[in-house]
Amino acid sequence: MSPLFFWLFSALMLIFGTAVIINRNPVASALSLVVCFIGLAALFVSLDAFFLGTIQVLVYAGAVMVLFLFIIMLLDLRAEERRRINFLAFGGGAAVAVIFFFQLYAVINHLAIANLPFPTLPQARTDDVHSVGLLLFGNYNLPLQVIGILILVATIGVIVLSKKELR
Amino acid sequence: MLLFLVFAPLLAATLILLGSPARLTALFSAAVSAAVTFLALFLYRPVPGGFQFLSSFTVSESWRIHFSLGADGLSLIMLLLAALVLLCAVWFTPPIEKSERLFYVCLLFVAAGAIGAFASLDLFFFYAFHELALIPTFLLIGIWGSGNRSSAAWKVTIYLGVGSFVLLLGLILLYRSVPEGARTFDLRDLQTIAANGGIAAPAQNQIFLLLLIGFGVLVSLFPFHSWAPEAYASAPAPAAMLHAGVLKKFGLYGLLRLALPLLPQGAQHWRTLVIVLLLGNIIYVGLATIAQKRLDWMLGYSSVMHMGYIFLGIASANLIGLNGAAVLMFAHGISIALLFALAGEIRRRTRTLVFSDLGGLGKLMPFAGFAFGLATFAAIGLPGFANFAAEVMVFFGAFRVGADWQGFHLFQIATALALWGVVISAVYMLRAYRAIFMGPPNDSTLREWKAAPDLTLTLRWPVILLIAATLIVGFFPSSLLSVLRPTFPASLAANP
Amino acid sequence: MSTLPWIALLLPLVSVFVITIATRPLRTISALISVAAVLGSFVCAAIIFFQETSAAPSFLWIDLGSTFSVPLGLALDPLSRSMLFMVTGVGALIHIYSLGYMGSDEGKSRYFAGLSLFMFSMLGIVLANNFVMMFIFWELVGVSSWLLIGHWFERASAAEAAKKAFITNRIGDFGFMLGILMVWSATGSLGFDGIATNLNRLTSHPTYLTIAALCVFCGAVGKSAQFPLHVWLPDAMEGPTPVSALIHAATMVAAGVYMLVRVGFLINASSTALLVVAWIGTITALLAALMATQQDDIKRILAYSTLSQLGYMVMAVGLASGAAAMFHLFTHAAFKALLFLGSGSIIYMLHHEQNIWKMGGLAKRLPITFLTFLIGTLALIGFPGFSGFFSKDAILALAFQRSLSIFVLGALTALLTAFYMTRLVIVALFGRPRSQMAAQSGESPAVMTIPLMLLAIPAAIGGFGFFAARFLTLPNEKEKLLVVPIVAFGCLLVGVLGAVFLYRNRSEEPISIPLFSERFYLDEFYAWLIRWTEDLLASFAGFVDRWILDGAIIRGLSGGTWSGGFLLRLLQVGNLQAYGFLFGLGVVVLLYFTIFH
Amino acid sequence: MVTLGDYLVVSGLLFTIGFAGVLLRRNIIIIFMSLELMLNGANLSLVAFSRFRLDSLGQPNYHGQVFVFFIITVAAAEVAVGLAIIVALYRARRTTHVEDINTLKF
Amino acid sequence: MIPAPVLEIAVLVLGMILLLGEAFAGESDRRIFAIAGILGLIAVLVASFFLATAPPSATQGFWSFYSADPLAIFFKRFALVTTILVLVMAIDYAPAIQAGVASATRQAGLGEFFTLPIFTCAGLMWMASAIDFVMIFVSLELITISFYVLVSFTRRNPLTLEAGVKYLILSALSTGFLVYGITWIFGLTGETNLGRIGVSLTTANIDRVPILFGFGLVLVALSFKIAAVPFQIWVPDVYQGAPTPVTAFLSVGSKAAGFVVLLRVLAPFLILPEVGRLLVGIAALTLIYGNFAALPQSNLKRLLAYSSIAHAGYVLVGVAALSGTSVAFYLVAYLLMTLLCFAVLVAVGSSTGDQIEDYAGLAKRSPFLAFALLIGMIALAGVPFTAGFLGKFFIFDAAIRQHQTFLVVIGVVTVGCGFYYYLKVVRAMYWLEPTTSEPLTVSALSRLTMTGLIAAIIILGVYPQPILNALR
Repeated sequence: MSPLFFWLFSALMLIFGTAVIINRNPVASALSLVVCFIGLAALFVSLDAFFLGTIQVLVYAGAVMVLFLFIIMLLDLRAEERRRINFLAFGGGAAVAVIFFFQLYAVINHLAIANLPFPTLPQARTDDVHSVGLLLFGNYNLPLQVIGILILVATIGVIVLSKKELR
Repeated sequence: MLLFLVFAPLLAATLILLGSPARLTALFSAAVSAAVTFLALFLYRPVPGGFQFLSSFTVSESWRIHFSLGADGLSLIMLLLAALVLLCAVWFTPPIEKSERLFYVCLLFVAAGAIGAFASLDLFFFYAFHELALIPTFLLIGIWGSGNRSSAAWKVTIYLGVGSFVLLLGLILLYRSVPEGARTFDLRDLQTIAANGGIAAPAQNQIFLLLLIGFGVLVSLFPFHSWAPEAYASAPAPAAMLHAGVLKKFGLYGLLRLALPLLPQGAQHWRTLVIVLLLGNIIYVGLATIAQKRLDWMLGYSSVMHMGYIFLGIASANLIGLNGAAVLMFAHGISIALLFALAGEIRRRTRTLVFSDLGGLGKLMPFAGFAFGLATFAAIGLPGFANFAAEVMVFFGAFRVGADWQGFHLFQIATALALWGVVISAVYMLRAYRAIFMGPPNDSTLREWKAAPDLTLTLRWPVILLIAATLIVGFFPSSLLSVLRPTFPASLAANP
Repeated sequence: MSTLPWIALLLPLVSVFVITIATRPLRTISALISVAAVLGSFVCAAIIFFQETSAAPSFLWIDLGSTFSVPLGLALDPLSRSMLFMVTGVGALIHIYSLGYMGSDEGKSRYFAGLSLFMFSMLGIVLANNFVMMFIFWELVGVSSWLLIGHWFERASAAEAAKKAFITNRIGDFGFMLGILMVWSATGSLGFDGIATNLNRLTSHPTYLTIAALCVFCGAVGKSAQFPLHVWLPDAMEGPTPVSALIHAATMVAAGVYMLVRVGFLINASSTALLVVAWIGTITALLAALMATQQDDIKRILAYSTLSQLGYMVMAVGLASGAAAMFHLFTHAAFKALLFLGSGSIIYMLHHEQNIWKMGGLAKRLPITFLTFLIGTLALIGFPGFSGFFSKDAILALAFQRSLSIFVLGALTALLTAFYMTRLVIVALFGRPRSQMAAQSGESPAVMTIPLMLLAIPAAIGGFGFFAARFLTLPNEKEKLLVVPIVAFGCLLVGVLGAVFLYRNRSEEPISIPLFSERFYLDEFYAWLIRWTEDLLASFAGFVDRWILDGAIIRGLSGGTWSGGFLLRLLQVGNLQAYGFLFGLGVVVLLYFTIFH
Repeated sequence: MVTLGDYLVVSGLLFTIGFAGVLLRRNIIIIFMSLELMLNGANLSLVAFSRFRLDSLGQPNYHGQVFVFFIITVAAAEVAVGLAIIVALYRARRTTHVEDINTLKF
Repeated sequence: MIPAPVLEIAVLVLGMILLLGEAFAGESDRRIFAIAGILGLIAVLVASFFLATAPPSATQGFWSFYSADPLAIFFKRFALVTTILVLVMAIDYAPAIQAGVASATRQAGLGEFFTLPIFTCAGLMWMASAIDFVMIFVSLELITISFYVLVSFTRRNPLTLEAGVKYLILSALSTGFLVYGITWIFGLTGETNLGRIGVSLTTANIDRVPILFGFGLVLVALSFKIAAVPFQIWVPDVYQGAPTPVTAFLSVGSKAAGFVVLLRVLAPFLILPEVGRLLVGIAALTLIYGNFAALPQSNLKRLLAYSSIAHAGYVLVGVAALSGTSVAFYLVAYLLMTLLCFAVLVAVGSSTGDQIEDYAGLAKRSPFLAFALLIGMIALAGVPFTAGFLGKFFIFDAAIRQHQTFLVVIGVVTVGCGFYYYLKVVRAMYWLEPTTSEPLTVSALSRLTMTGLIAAIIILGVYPQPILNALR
């Protein structure tokens, strides 16, 4: 695992993540988000989580972001016209975010295992798709069923909420 | 029997809600209640050995809450007071224009709360029953009140609500102060435990303070009294009668029933505080009473002031003082109910209770004047009325505490000041009587009051009933004292 | 054991109840019931007096076992028996007199109920054998006096006077009750006998004893209208005249003196207390006499003379002679009742005119009244041979022995008494009529004159030992001092002649001493005192309670809570971004307190 | 060598960026995207923990990865419903701007 | 004897049958589905009294996610009762739904509105049993997502949509923190099962700071669910904007589920002293905020929202005092009285309005509704002989037992505030004159339900033992 790989994709992810919240144009934000997710998928891969990396690309960068773009297009959202920035709100929000990060950073600093070097896996390691799948359908059967219901409910909800109005 | 007493008003209220004629039903139930109370009083055997007419149902095993009723002399006297005043209050209710049913229902609920509290042997229900009256009082003042009724209703409700939660904390602490396994809300068991020293002294101090504040708010102990004058001034007469006459005695009853027997050391510890506060009631509130310019406010303040005497009796914690306090509760209940009833009738006729607008009513309403005069005498503690007998006992009881040759100590000074309070109450009551009934009638208003006839014959009966009650007790205080004998243990006789 | 005393006591009470409950609308019947009751009591009293019954059953009024009990028992010693006889006798006469005087009054039933209540209370005081029982009736006397003074309650002055009388009495009662408590807590007894037995417990603590005795004396100061609580008595003349005669002259005000005599053993035990009592009596006697000289209202003059005579009695008590006090009490009762009824007769016939300057020449128009009134006056000023002479002489003789200054002031008072009474007689009864009514008046009806004549007898001869001794233990003077009657008679002559000289044929007041006519400005001073102490305190307390305790603190708390809620509510601005910010802030703060605090 | 701390810091930064987006942006759709960033920041931490904290057999702790799977699924469903609501809002109000939806307050 | 997990399955099956039926129902009256749903849920409720004893929790597999202990069973029933009552309300609310869901046919949308709560109910029931963070997460999200839909259901109403969006964003935000918090806890302990987390917290030598960090973030999300300060900020707006039955569901079901999870999550973490302190702080703030901010309210629905925050405060006092019984009892009382109030709100609000002044003279227009609301209000205020009082009684007792003097003092003060704002409604109903004299009609079912609720409030206020026994 090369540090270069890590830092590269980290930077990619963070830069485009920042772009998401900086861009004035929603389309640009959405596209930045796609890139960000791809960077994230790469980091998953760097952690030997190939299955999740794939899912990340397929579900997030693929399906979810398409949905976002689709909606943005549907609503025909252009770049936001400049509104007066409420500096108080902006400053407050930024301050909260920064403080939160420093708290987080302090916690990580405090963490004994933070300096854990990258452990090597034994040669006889199982395939991660296999392992995750086994767990998912075996041990995690109940949550999986619940997720199924969740998706059913979401489906119904989306239908109810966006059924066309007839006048 | 007690079950019947507790549930009769509730039953009547339900019937009224279901459509039976309101006044008739209320009157009937009140009359039956009064009759049953007399029967109970008659059947009661004043022998030592606790409560009689017992009945008990378990409500919560894990908390040892039982719905248990029972009465001894003290509770019987309070029940008698409640029944009498309820009867008179219902009787005295003028025709109600809006929501007549609701009015009687509220009245009956207030009474049921008082009766239930006095008959309960379980602290939980003792407390809960008192609270039963809270919302009806709010409605009574709010809907049918006069003057600044809105503010009065809020104040009394929130004040009493908070006060009773303080009381609740005290009761919970009391419950918790007993070692695990013996915990109970049953008064009798708690008495046994307390008698065996089951409640530690520091805990007693804590609990007594909470109970004092909680009960104090309910009884309008200085400085927690400011709800009372306004509430009584605004309340419709029957509500004021019931509340000031009966319900307010709950707090004092609680102190007599709980605080003293269960927490003797706590009572000892806070004695000085109690004395200071009760003198606040007698002197400070007494003076404030003099300053009042309206009858309703004045009566409200006077009812606050008189609580000081009862507290004095309780604080003295000896046989004389406690008996005095108990009789005074009864006496004051009757007299203040009578005063509020008459004030309400006067207000109905003259549309004002401001002293400077009134005068010479004695000519127009001789019976009202006569009755008010008797009530005035009762209120200022003249012989012949129950108040006198009770106050005498209170004074004797209090004066004796810690008396020696060196001079006046706490209780002696308190008694002297309380005696001065008698002068104060004479001043304001007589000023009021002078302003309302005596002197030349005010010409401009007299014309309007031509339509102010004296009390009708129907209304005279409850007045006579109340007067008779206070006179009988005043002439023969032993009638109550003999009933009370088992309540206060003879061991108190040894108290200084 | 005899129930007769109880019957005597309770008959008037029965009358009260009967009148109040049943016969209120039937005025004449009410009056007759009341008269019957008092006559009944009088008969009983007479039997008791002559048969010397000495015991009556007693009851426990309050019974708390061994701890505390208040008995209702009757004391039937010579003192109370003769007092009983006197009170019922005078009372009966005045009841009868009232039949005439109040004949057409609207509130006759109420009046007679009040009289009966008064008789009941007064008899109770006389018969009480313990402090609490005495206090009970003591208070009841106050009530009945309130009722009777305020009989004509539509009159503002009557209403005020009634209130004043009651409250002033209450102030005295405050001390009385305190004294009772002190005595009780020391001796453990309420009954007079018990206290007397245990008196040694008190005498060993002289300060305590003095204070207790003086507290008890406070009661008498109020009831017997001694300085400084005397102000109610003159005002009490607003009541109907028979009332003034009965209670503000003959009996009720005497209750204070009677009580002092009853508990004489207590006061005698403390020399300081005795001194105070004597001086209070002396001051009262003198001040009242001075005030009387400048009054124009016939009843007020008599009222001040009553004050003055009460001062003599208290003085006698203070000089440790209950017998002398009682002697004067008895003679005074007779002649003062006589005087008041006489003045009532005048007032009645003059259609309630009370100003002596509007009278004149009445001696011819009301001969019986005049004669009896004259007898009363002579008795009052202590003309030798008349009853007042003997009793006043007894007191002055005492004073002469004990304290010369008191004696001098007492003699001065006697002089003044002669002066103002002569003034009254000359102005009101002699000379020429100075008003229409005075000129046309006739004699009162027989129902009023007969009591006058009956009362004139004891007023005239009551002082002679052969008569008085039947009723009283007369004070036995060790050595007859000739100087005392001589000085007294000298004073009398000076007073009478001075008045004759000044007032003969006058139609208006020749001298004006505002200090006296305005009663030393004491009423004004009290009004001022009350305004600046009690009323001020009351307004202050009322203000604090309404605006500070309730207004500022209670309402402030509730208002503060409400405003707090209002401010908190403003957090809910509706903007999602603000919500996000608050959420984030919440997270940061929560983490801070979780981890870093 | 890349340590667990590095991963945690990076994922924390991603989470914070998302958080900041929620706090700072006023377009609801972008806020919604930022929420996705936050979830993904959490996911990265989870995977990192699962990779760095091997189980007794020396295998990655796959439980963490399963959790990530659940999170992704839930997020997808949430996005679907959320976008439906936003669309409905836009239809009713013609706006996706948070400052325009403040009728409910106080 | 029925195994516990069958209950959820039964509820799900019921929901699906109704959903399918709805699809083929054509133009028939959709209220029949609500009735069917109610009956079905009642059947499940009855069945819940005949459960087989559950096996002890396992280290893996089904029983490591799912617990059927008394607490779980209790809150399953709680969820069922809530849902039944919400459905009853929903029937009365149908006209407003029809007006709010613009669609082709009159009945459109109703079927979904009646069936979604059933799925939510299943989520609530799972949540009651969840003993693993993964399970907690998925069932919580099931509930949340169904509430997204329900809150914005009447999408023609801009207020509803506004509420929906606010709920969506803030809820998603809290989900983010939940996930991140779970991540940290997982990272430190390597476990998601609460029992095993507890074990590793006691045995292993673990960094306390990161654990607390994770716990804090989880607490953020749970506080959001139970509407505890400082994460209560969404409550008033969302409660006011959402369709009334949904508000009721949200304020009872969602909150109760949040408390169950809180109780379960707290159990392993209580060995950390900071946790107790934190809870006390949150409870105090919640009490103060909820009660104080309710004082100036003039909208009844919003008032109930603040009151819901306030009651969360009381329950948190119970939580901080570690008294599961008192928490459970309080929640039951809260269920009864809140749903009673909302039931009246549905009956009155749809025709008159939600402002308190709209309730002026209700006693004249409909004595029954006024009485019902009176009982509801005084129960919420904590007047004896109502379940609300006993709830407060047990809570205060627990707090006193734990010597939480501070909380007790605040509790007493806030009870005073409560008297004010609850009685404000009573005042409107009884003192003030009605603006219209138009009488209100109440459907028989609602009347029956309200009567039942009133009876339950009073019976539990006198005889609490059934609830106390159920938690043994």
